[in-house]
Amino acid sequence: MIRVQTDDFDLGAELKALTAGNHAIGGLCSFVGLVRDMAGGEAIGAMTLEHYPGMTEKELERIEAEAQARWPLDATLIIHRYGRLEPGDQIVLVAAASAHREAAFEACHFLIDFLKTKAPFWKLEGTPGGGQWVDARDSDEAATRRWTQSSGKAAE
Amino acid sequence: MIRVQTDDFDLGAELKALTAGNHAIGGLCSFVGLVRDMAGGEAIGAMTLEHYPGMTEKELERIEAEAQARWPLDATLIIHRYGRLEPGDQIVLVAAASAHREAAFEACHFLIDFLKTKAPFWKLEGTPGGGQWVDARDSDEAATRRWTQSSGKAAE
Amino acid sequence: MTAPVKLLYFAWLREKAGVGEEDVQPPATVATVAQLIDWLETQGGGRAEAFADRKVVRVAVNQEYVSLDHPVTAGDEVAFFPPVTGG
Amino acid sequence: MTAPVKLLYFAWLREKAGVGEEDVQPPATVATVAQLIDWLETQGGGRAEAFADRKVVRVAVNQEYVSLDHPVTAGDEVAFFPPVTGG
Repeated sequence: MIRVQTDDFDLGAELKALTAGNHAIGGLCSFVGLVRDMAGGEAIGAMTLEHYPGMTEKELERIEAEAQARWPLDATLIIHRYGRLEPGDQIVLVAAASAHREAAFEACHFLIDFLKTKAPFWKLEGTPGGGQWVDARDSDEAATRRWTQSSGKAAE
Repeated sequence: MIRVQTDDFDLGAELKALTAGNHAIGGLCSFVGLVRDMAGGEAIGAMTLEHYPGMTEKELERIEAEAQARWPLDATLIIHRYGRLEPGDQIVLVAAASAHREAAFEACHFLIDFLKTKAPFWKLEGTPGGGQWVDARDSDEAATRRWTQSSGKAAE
Repeated sequence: MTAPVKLLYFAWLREKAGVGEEDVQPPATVATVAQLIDWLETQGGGRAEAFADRKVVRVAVNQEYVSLDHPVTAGDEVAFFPPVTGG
Repeated sequence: MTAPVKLLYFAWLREKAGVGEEDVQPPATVATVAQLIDWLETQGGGRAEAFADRKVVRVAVNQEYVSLDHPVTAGDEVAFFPPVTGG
């Protein structure tokens, strides 16, 4: 399931709902991204997340479908917020549930890595000097590439 | 923080508490292990988790300290239950929060992999044929070994 | 082309171009994304500045990532944006 | 030895040995974990059966994992158990 919204989400309720009633699930891995108050040594006030309505949902659905195709998963969830967010606010939640823990971990990791380089969101950080568009990081590209160089993570 | 208890835990409240008030945290990765109703094709009723009081706490603290030494973490949590558990029940929660998502993911993965082969817990599964002690899995040993062969995960 | 091409600009590309969304009628010689950008650079505003470094411009046609040699036809939705930074 | 050695058995080792916890006074010739097990196998109950396959017996002395050649001294807490299966 994917959701794109301005509202905050209830982490505990979302995770509970993901596994509720399915006793085939042995492991649930989740990742929450939060707004930091510092970036590159500079203090950050509020942040604004812009996105591309329509394409965002398509990309998130594609990423989720790809994870479902790669690993034996019982449930997956992607929630991404947009609009104005304050330090400490939740930005994104990705989660994967499976009979087996490795599948849950790898799929969850895959979901956030792909989301980071494929989903059309852009962060505008409010710094003392004014709004600053966040630059994409090479490390995010590298994190995505490792999933495309082999069927899983090579060393595992 | 580590906790060993018979009581269930509130996943959402535990995760919230882990990041509350710390705006340096950019990512929170967590893993929950749940009781499955099937194992090796056989239906499972309730399960009983036995542990070694005293050594369990020492091992969990050691594993947590090792994760803190390896990655720049703002918070970590291990909760492990023992006693009688039903299918769908939460068994274990491990979580790691960091400024950076890779550190959170790797530390969380490390915590559960090490816990699986180091923490003195034993599962007795209730099957139609009676109680059956769960066998250790080679794949768990392999998962632990990969963290000891290099400082991180080699392919990343 | 008959129907217009719908353009969308996001993040700093929107700010530099000075426009978030516009319908354009490029000349018939415009057949690819690269040719569309060439033509847009002649259309004033901040468009030339927005496209100055094409290496950092990502393009989606009809909400799918494409490369600069991808065809553009009447009725398409073409979006320009910097590398994404969500998550 | 003067003080007893405290033994703990867990999971199927406890069931096979037929005892969960006991204080023992091994002879002075018992200096290592392996020698302690050798001696326990002569002490009746299900102990010999519990230790039949030593490859699957894990040992902790004073709550730290040790190998079979680790020393055992008076007052130690020695625990025997199968490979762990929590998580």
